[in-house]
Amino acid sequence: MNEVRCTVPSDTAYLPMVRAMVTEGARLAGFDPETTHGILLAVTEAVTNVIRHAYGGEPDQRIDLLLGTRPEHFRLDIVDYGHFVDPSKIASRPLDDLRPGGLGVHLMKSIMDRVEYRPNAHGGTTLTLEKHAPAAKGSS
Amino acid sequence: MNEVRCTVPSDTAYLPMVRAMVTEGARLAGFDPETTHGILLAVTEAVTNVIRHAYGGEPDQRIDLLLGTRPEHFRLDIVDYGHFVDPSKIASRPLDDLRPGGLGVHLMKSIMDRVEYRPNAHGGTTLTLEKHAPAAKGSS
Amino acid sequence: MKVTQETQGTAAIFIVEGQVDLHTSPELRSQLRTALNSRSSPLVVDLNAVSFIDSSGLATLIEALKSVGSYGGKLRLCGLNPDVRKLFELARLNEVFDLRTSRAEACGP
Amino acid sequence: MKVTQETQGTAAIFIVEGQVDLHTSPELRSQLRTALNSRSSPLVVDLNAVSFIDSSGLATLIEALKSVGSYGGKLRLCGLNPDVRKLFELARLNEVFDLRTSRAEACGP
Ligand SMILES: Nc1ncnc2c1ncn2[C@@H]1O[C@H](COP(=O)(O)OP(=O)(O)O)[C@@H](O)[C@H]1O
Ligand SMILES: Nc1ncnc2c1ncn2[C@@H]1O[C@H](COP(=O)(O)OP(=O)(O)O)[C@@H](O)[C@H]1O
Repeated sequence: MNEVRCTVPSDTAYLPMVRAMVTEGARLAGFDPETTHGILLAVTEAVTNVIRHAYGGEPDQRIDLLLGTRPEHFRLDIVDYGHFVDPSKIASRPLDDLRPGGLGVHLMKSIMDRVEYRPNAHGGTTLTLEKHAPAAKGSS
Repeated sequence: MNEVRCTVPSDTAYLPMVRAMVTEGARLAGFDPETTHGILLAVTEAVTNVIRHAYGGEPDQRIDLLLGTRPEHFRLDIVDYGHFVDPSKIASRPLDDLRPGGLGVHLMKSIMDRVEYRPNAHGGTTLTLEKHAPAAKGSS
Repeated sequence: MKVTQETQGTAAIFIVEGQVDLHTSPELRSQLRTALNSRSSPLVVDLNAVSFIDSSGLATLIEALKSVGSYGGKLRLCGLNPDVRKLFELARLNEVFDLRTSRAEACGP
Repeated sequence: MKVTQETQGTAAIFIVEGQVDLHTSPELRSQLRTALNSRSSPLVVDLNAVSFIDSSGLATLIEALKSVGSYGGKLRLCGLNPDVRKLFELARLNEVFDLRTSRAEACGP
């Protein structure tokens, strides 16, 4: 067992707690501060999207986080029980169309090595985010 | 739902993650840094005792943490599935008997407003730690 | 997050500290709104003490950039640490915003 | 946690940084052990950069205090921030340990 499971409310007030947990997960995996910061950004975008899009802003729904901790590798599953959307329709705006919003998915995909949406059996979506340590990237 | 649930392995490597979570919980409750630091100490002693005494140092057992977040009030339930001990036997050494160890329970009780051990239905122990914000203490 | 307002000449300066995310960006937006309503220029946002900012923070700044443009004013950002600068680059906003190296430079003409 | 060793005259100085808990205190213990084995005195533990220390850290220091006493040496602590000092008070160890205000003072005769 080297996994941490966490359930947090779909409330933006808990975003700093999610980042605190993820920071420690990245530290256990041995990541440098710069890579850790990128992961924090990707995870924030992912959880924010669950709150806004899967739960329509309702703050009292459930988000499950499964954090895998092994050396040189970060993995987080973000599980919601909300509104499921065809993953092929989840995409950011074109970057040259300057308007507020529409950047989150682009940021996640730029930063992480794996961004994968899957429907849950019981409804809702599981989003898996993965990142290899920069040094381990070439060798894997 | 303003509760966070977390399951961590009974491995001392996860102590900083537990503290990171608790720090954010205390921040949500509006605690000052000094009170927060005391809570971190009490929680560390409690989780360390679960690892050492309830699980005999086995690092791959399960510890459940239930963190209640409401203003001016901190509450953490620490649930183990290990070796249950009569709560009346859980006590630190006398302080004037100078030897390494035997301080954890004394520290928890000095710092927190409530330290309560209960047997679980399914085996193991639940320890509840509670702390009121210093300002709210008199008024409650 | 904490936002402190200062003025220097005609410049309205917003000193942002801490974490900017969907929980805190509405507060930043409402503070910027007062300066936008009084058509201040330049609007200076000092990000030096920002430890974290996400796309909701960028959205707030893009909104302000568009509003300031509507009355011919200027928005300038300063104090971007390497992590924050990286975010602007990933979003290809480093060319869109007027990024200055210091607050003094951002307040100038 | 990180422990750096220095010497100054006969003093063996241990500069401890970060979090001392059951996960990290064995490393502190094993570093102190080398100085105890060579019967150094005074042993100085500088806690100035310690952000967190728990009862396993205290246990490690009590152990060292007893060992150093066995050969007539001295153990001194310095750099206790208010949170750390509070822990020593709660455990009633502030009178048991020789707490010094600065590293220089702790290294003296
Ligand atoms: N968890 C989700 N559930 C449902 N739809 C989502 C989810 N995440 C993203 N989407 C869809 O993908 C779009 C792009 O997301 P994103 O790039 O983060 O920008 P924004 O959320 O600002 O619109 C969203 O507008 C939404 O339609
Ligand atoms: N979670 C627990 N399960 C079983 N026994 C415990 C637990 N916590 C504490 N104890 C008992 O109480 C004693 C005192 O604990 P403590 O004051 O933390 O000192 P120490 O753990 O260093 O002995 C322990 O030695 C142990 O016998």
